[in-house]
Amino acid sequence: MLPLTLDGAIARVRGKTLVGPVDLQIGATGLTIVMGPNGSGKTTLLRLMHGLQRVSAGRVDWAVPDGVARGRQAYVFQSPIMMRRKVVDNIAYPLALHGVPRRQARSTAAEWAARFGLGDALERPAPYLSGGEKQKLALARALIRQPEILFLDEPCANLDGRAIREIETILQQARADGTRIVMATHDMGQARRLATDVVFMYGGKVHETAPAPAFFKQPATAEARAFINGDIVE
Amino acid sequence: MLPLTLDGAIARVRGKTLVGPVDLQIGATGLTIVMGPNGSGKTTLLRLMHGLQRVSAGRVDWAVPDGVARGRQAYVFQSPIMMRRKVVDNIAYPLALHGVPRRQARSTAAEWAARFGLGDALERPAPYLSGGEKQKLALARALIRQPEILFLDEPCANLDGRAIREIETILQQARADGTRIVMATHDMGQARRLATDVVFMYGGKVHETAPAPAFFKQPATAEARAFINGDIVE
Amino acid sequence: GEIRLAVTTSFQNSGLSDVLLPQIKKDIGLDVQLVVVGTGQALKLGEAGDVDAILVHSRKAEEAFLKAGFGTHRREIMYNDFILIGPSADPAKIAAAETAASALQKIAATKAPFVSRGDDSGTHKKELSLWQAAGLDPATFGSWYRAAGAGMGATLNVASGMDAYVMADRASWLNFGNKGDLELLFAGDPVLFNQYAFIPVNPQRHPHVKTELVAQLEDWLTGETAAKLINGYKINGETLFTFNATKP
Amino acid sequence: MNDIAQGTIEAFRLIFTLDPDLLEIVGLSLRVTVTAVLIASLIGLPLGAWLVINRFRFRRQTIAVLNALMGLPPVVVGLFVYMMLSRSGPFGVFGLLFTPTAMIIAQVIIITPLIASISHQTIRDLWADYHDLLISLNTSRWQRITALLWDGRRALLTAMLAGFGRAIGEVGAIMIVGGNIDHSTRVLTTSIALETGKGNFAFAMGLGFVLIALAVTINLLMHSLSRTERASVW
Amino acid sequence: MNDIAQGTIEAFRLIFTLDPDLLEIVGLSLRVTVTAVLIASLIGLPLGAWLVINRFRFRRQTIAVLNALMGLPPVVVGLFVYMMLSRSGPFGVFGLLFTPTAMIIAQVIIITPLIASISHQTIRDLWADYHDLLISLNTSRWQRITALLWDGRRALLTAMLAGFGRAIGEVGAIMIVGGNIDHSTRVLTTSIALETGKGNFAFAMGLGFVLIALAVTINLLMHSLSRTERASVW
Ligand SMILES: Nc1ncnc2c1ncn2[C@@H]1O[C@H](COP(=O)(O)OP(=O)(O)OP(=O)(O)O)[C@@H](O)[C@H]1O
Ligand SMILES: Nc1ncnc2c1ncn2[C@@H]1O[C@H](COP(=O)(O)OP(=O)(O)OP(=O)(O)O)[C@@H](O)[C@H]1O
Ligand SMILES: [Mg+2]
Ligand SMILES: [Mg+2]
Ligand SMILES: O=S(=O)([O-])[O-]
Repeated sequence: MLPLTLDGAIARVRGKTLVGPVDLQIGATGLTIVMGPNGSGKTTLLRLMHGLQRVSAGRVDWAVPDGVARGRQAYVFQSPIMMRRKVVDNIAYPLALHGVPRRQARSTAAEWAARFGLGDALERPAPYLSGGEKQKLALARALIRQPEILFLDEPCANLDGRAIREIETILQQARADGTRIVMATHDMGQARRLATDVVFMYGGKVHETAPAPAFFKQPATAEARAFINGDIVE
Repeated sequence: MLPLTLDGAIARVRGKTLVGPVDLQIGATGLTIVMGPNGSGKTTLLRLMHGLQRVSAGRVDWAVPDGVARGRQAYVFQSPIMMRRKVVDNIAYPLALHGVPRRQARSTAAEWAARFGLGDALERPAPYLSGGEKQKLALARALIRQPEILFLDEPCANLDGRAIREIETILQQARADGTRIVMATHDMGQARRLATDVVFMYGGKVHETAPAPAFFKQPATAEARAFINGDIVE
Repeated sequence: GEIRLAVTTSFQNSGLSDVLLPQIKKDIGLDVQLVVVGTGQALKLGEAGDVDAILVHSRKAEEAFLKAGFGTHRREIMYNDFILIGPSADPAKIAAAETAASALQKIAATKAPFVSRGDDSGTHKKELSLWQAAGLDPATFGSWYRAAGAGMGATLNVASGMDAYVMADRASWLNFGNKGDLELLFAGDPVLFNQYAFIPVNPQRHPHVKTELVAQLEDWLTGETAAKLINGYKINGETLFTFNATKP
Repeated sequence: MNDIAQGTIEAFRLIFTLDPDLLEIVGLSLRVTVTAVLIASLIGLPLGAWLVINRFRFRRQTIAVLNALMGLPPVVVGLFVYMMLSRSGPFGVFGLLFTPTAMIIAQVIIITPLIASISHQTIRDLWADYHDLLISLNTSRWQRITALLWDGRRALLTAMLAGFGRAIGEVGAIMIVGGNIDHSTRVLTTSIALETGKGNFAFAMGLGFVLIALAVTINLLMHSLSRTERASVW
Repeated sequence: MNDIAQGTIEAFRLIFTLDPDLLEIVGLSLRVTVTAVLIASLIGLPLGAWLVINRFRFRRQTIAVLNALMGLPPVVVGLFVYMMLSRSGPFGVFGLLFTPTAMIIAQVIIITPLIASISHQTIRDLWADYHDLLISLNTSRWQRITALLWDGRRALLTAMLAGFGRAIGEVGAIMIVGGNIDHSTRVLTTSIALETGKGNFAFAMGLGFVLIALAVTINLLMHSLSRTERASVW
């Protein structure tokens, strides 16, 4: 279904342009990290690609028909969305949607929960989880579908050091198994560890795109340089 | 109103102990960082101190009557709570509660918003802010009351590098002005930069407390050691 | 001034009030506010002093009302008559009956559906007395006898919906719009006479009632203008009411 | 006043002597109303959800009209159903007029907009939570509706109970289409109207108290059932 | 059937000839109902909010009873108000029986539980969002109630409109306490009942259509007003 091509894509809400115009291609392989200051449009860009944000102008195209593409993606939201169900039922939900019998869906979900350190929480109502546990649930729920492309919006923001490491391993594994990953993060260390290429957002526009090594060594723009150093970006 | 003394304090929900028993004293000065793996009870501990979580057993006592203490605290939640109002009205709300006239409350709120980089967002509905902008709003709303003690639950999780630095400066400033800060974070760098002392949570209990330098140099327990190294804590 | 008069649904449905009230207003400047309720409720309203007078057609209940001291006196104003209505096919052949009693006997014999008011109103009480006169007891009837428990209009609607026999006062029937397949089949037996009477509420019990105005109204209702209007009131060319008030 | 006292006594007498006429009337009231509520819920609940998840041209207007239909005057509904079911009406051949079925039809028409409207409002808030997730998971319309109805089921109970309340207390419509025929279509409300017309205020009040007691009992029952459920499922 | 067509024609005739009797009746209907809705909202909305924010011993039971009271049979309410206002009742001296005031009182009793109940449900969801924040800000009860009512105002409109619908279509109670006196207490619903009793179905239907048109207009009006508001305030 890849590459994903954005061609002059603009996200506009009530007359206000949030992001764009964006020209960008997400190729078939790699792990793209989206970086940029708060409010620069990372979330909006990911939502635009995933089809959650309406394209006000320009185009967002998959290599396959849209309907096909929609079924093969997964998305982890910046603030995890918990269904008012038990943890196991939350994780099993995408399987249930695909008609997997309840018993089997639940047992698969239990395995995934265990991989993300939620093994003890299976029967607890998801809305009562701790912040980090919610992020883990969201990750498990996204990965259980074994999507071809996975969008992650700061998925490790509330995780402890060990969990971050474990999840990075799982993500590397998924990538090795052929899942294309596009991820927004503020964690510079994580970006360095995972990225093959970087999209740097600034003021609602894609300000710079580059392969990761080049970006981290020598960003092309002053803004990206300042950003990497944690300086004031103006 | 300090010290705050927890004496065998337990938080129990529907028969399940989330945190405790906790014996802990938060002295008059310093900046306490609460650390620990996901689900170890950091949030619950902070809520217990702030009075948001009912004390099921034991005691949580201020040096002043509870009623007085309640008015002098502020809390920044792990997932920021946005009132369905404009940004400026969100930040002005605590002032409005204290009977500050609307016009004055809004202008003070505008100043605080600017300090947190929300100067452009004043008239936007708060629920539509980006993840990082929401956290900034929550911080501004908490600090505008100039509380004597400020609880922060991973307030920088979604912030970019520059914002983190700026907010750390604001927090140091507040501390210099006499605000006692208790903060949960997963960001080891931030903990090192800010902490005067550390509370390490593990499995719903306070596992270790220590002055910051000692804790980061040589944690007393194996679990804290593993945690600092991002190792598997078991 | 204005006074309140409790009347029964059959009186209101006749449409006579639309003729009388404007004339009363013109002649003696009185606003008569009609409170239209069931017979029992009308008597209750008088009893409680919530209206200044009542106009009903249920002699026994009226006498009990007076006896208990709720009213000052009873003044007969006019009468009309009850009629038997039924499906135009007339399966019980009551159109050929000699008397009301025999008509009812025919209905009972064929067990053709019959709808009763079933609400203890003046009309209902009359109907029960007719069954008794025919030597029959509705309590023993089967499901062909249906007690609707409703006002005259609602009961006629039920009868029209079920193609059933029903007893009504002539005025209600003539003014009734939802006739469906129903027809007037039997009338004219003197036992079907339906007397309306006016009873002022007793000011000794309820000092606030407007006795003066009520007296004016009573005078007017028993006077010549009223006589002319009542006797002259026609629907489809038929006279409905006969004025029979006597000068005091 | 006195009638109220007498009414209370009358109510107790009726209930404790298990007056057979009363039992018949109460039984029919319940049968008609419960059936109507079930049918109306089957239509109204999904309709409410459907209106939430679909964006179409005259959506706001449709919702406004639905809200307005909450105020369908019962007498008009009664008349309408009467005309439909009357011998000379289009459904006359079924001979439904003056049967409990006719009363059920009238009640369904009256309470479906109410149930749909309250359910719409309830579901709307849940959809605000779930929207991104369910869109992201590429759910079909029907899957969205079922997820929302299922996870909102406890709140939807209020919608059903509101419908029940409205239906069991209704008199204008069922008087017209049921005819209040003794031993056939007489229910509590029509009996109350009848006794009121007869001037038997105490007896009418007594029946009224029975009706209110019935409604309160059913509500308490449903609430405690749904609470039990909360403890076990969650 | 034919009556329905004739009713439609009748409705148009009534509206377009501005029949003065109709105008008087519509005017009174609106006056009575709008007044009743305002009074009931003044009681019901804060009551609903109050029930949300307070935890007391028989809270659930109170809410269940409130829900049950949504089903207060109008005839019983009518009877009750009649007994209170009757000359031989406790408030007889005020001479309110058979006046619009009496009708307002009856409608207020009927719709207050409905408004309180729907408002309770609406506010409950908002409170789930706001709870932690408002507790943390040490708000008084009254401050909580006002914040919830204000921020939930658009949703609360549904509660008020439901009350309006119920009240404008109600006939059982106002027939008893108003008496349906021509040029004094005759409103749309009582006129419809009257015409139905005369078997004038077409005319009754015509009035019914007028009533429904009225309700739809008011709902559209309120919805578009509240939408305007959304654009400007937010
Ligand atoms: N209301 C509740 N009901 C049941 N369990 C709860 C509830 N609230 C919290 N928990 C559980 O209590 C434990 C401690 O939660 P808490 O939120 O305090 O963790 P935390 O240390 O803040 O974690 P994180 O770093 O992920 O935010 C978690 O396992 C959580 O699932
Ligand atoms: N629905 C909306 N209406 C108005 N403005 C919006 C809306 N959604 C987002 N915005 C604004 O658009 C800008 C980009 O938002 P976005 O969430 O994409 O930022 P981000 O890069 O993800 O930020 P963060 O790092 O804080 O998550 C922000 O300034 C935000 O306030
Ligand atoms: Mg974002
Ligand atoms: Mg936490
Ligand atoms: O006048 S009646 O109450 O019999 O209609």
